[in-house]
Amino acid sequence: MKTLELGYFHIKDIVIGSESKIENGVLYVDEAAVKALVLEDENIKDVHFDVARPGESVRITPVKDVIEPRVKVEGPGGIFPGMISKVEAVGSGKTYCLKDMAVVTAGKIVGFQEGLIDMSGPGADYTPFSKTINFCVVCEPADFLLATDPTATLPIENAKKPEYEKAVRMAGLKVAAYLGELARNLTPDETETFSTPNLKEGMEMFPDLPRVVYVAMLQTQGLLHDTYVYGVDAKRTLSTMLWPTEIMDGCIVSGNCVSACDKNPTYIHENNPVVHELFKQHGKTLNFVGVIITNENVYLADKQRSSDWAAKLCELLGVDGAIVTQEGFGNPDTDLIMNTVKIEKKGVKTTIVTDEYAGQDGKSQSLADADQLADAVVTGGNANQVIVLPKMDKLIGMLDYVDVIAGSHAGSLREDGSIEAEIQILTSCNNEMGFGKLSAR
Amino acid sequence: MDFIIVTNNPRVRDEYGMKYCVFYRECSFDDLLYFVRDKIHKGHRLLTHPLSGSVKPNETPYKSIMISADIGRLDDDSVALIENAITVATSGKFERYRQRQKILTEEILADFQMIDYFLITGAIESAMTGLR
Amino acid sequence: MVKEIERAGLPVVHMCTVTPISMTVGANRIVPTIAIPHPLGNPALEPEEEYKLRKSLVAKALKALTTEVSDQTIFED
Amino acid sequence: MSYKVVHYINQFFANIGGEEMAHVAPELREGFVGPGMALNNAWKGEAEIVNTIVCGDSYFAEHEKEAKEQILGWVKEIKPDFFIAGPAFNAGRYGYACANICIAVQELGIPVLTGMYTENPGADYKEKVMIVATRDSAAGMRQAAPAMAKLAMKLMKGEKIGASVEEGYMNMGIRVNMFEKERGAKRAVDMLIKKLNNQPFVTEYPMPSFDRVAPNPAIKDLSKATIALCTSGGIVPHGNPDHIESSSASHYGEYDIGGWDALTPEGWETAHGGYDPIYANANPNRVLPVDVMREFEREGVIGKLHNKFYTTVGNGTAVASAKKFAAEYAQKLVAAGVDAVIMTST
Repeated sequence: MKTLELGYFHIKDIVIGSESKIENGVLYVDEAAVKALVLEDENIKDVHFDVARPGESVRITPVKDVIEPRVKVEGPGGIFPGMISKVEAVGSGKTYCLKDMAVVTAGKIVGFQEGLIDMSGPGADYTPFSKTINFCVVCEPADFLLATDPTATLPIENAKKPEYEKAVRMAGLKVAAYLGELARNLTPDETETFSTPNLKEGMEMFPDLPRVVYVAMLQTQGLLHDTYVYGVDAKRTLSTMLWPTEIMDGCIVSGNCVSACDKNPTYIHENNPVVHELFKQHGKTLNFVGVIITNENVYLADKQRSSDWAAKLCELLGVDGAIVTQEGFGNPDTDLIMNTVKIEKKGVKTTIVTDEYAGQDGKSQSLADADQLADAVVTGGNANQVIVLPKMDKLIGMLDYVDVIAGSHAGSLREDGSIEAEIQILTSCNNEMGFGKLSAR
Repeated sequence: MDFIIVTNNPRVRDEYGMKYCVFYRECSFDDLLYFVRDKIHKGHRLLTHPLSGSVKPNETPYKSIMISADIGRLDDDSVALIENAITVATSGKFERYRQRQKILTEEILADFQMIDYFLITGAIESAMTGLR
Repeated sequence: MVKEIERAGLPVVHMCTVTPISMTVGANRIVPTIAIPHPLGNPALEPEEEYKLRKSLVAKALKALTTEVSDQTIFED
Repeated sequence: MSYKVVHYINQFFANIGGEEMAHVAPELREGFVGPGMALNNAWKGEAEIVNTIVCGDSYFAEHEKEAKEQILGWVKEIKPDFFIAGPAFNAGRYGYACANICIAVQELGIPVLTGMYTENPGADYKEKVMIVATRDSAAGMRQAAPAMAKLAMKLMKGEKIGASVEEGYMNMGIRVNMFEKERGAKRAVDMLIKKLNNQPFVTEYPMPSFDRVAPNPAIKDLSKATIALCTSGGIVPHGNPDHIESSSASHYGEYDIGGWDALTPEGWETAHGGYDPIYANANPNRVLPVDVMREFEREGVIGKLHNKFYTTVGNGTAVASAKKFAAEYAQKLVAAGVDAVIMTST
């Protein structure tokens, strides 16, 4: 039996000042301390912090990652193992979470980067992070990353961009871990316990319930398309299994931000909605056996192997059902259909979660791949739907690139400050783990 | 696995042109897909997914696709993948990006080249370690 | 398209290189062909040989049209 | 000022009679008749049925052209803000009439709505005209009338129409975003539980469906049969006189091969953008085997090669239009007495 207790601290406000603490539901952040933490990395020249609250006329862009601060207070390992803490296996004991808030990393890495969070207005209905109080970490790259090579035809040397991507990714995790640490010796507002029996125990405890596994597909294609599991770049892994609670301790972190609408930021991994919904049914209508993680690589033989392994693990576990979730659009549709068809052919019933690119008129083919065996589909909606986002009073980050981010077009940024674009620019709005309520018919 | 990289990305040409078999063509995203399709019709197999990456068709002008060096029997899966990719890329739903390509700066073009370069780099690593 | 012809009441044979696609589009009588750019020919052959090849493929198609089928059938030889 | 509405119903709902009165010709009446009352009531004066058109179901089916002409004439005169037909429930010919008269009125630029049971043959037109899904019998009038009235009012006011499941109309083949009550993960778990328990569930995205048509009987005597060639390989006369587009073609080609013993590169080429054209252009018989068909004709293996062939470009891009083209030329082939077809694809 693997058991993890989560303790929740409901954060009502965030105040940036000269001391770090949590008091009466208010998170106070020592600006100098977090700044020093972020600037430990020489790739980051400067950083500034800001707070965005639900309902405010604030726009955050370009968003890189969203993270929920957590701290491991009991049990083996630490938060974000392999990235922040040492690589010891997590998922048991006790972990505290700062709820109703998030750390949002912003700042440009590549010129066409997207990801936009509006704290109010029509865009706020689509992104889940309009409902959290966001501690924004806006980074600027070090000068040497931007150094112009006079002999080069290109104005910016981008060979160093992977280093900078890593620096910003780690900055977010470090700040989240730092803020989480503030709760270590406090008493949470409420607690919730999640237990998973091992295979043998589960069979004995729930002999009559259908056994269900969750197959989480992780985006793993390259720079700005990567996901890390216990610090390993998941494109170099075989499909494997996790206890559901390991994910709650941050063993999966995101290095993804291209096509923001259907990428899974770290926050959504930590709060994986399928894991939570399966736990709600665990022992009642089904027996939640565990999580299979598999990747979405560029190389076709890798796709073949990974989907074979995902199906093989389902077969080995002898499960009755599987929920398959995706990350991204286009070639991941091929992985999704490969996984689903192979798992169905093992006699395991599947339900899948995806999103659609059906064109602005909704008339195009929604997915890049299809199969009749994928007969139970939940959709996160059509990412091509056009939306007009009114001007916000305050901007955190920069708007220079709104004209070139995915889903926008020349002239997206209008003179009055409003933006006409497709909803796919909104962070997590078409989430393919089923985090949101958006759908389509 | 002997492979050919078909690309319209100058960065891939510059970085890998001397190390691997690289077919560089100065052409559009769509034309690159058509070129690869003709290769597949001749019996090459696709080794990477033609829609790799989350950068949308037409959003980026660059694409690198890996195909088998050897020519064999027509590979049904490769045909289906490339036809689907062409259908998606030319369906019109990414049409607005085509307009946008005209306004891309040198810096952004360099970033698109870089992303594509990293996508194909991962595939090269896979191709170099596996025999099939 | 083959399906629409079949629906109109005419027996139809689909000569197609990628037979899975032919299955998907709902053809009932299928004859596999040589290659996508030259389904009924092979430029590598001498013209007379190529003509013979084409004739044998079309003969196969005619045979398919005279063969009763109850389900999707690929006429391999 | 309330919206002016014209309502279309059949002889049964106008209380003229059942099947025995289905032959009655269209008739224009003032105000509402029968089920129109329920619609009128639901609109509470915001809209009103000014006229009701009554037509026998058999009459419409057998004299569709005349019926449409007559009805469109009236509609043009009345100039209503809205046209509503039915609900037809499971009455097949009534459903067919409702859908088709709505399509015709819609072309005048007047918004329309009808309603029927999902398995009514008229529901085949759901992608062309908005159809509210009703129960399968008139017992469902109490639910159908308010549902239709509500959606009709939204259409009259030009309000944004939500997704099909929200508004109760049949899916028109267009993906429309909507917010569900539950998040996606819960919907997925609920759907899986139903699937595991063999209970019915509804997918949110039906995969493109591939229906099947049963094979036709084989040709008994080939030597007496007329065989036609068709291709999706885009073979056209040299110079492509009809400008068949290289992909997503908007029309198909019909060409005479009477007098051609074989296709020559001087006379023919491919317009297809879906493959390398050099082999087909060098010898078009590689795609459309006219040469060997002529030999089979001379040898008496086949009765006759049909003197026309039909050509499209089959990139799979425009499945719907390819289907339409084939359906159209298939009728021509049948009319010309063709017995069987060889279709070649590239």
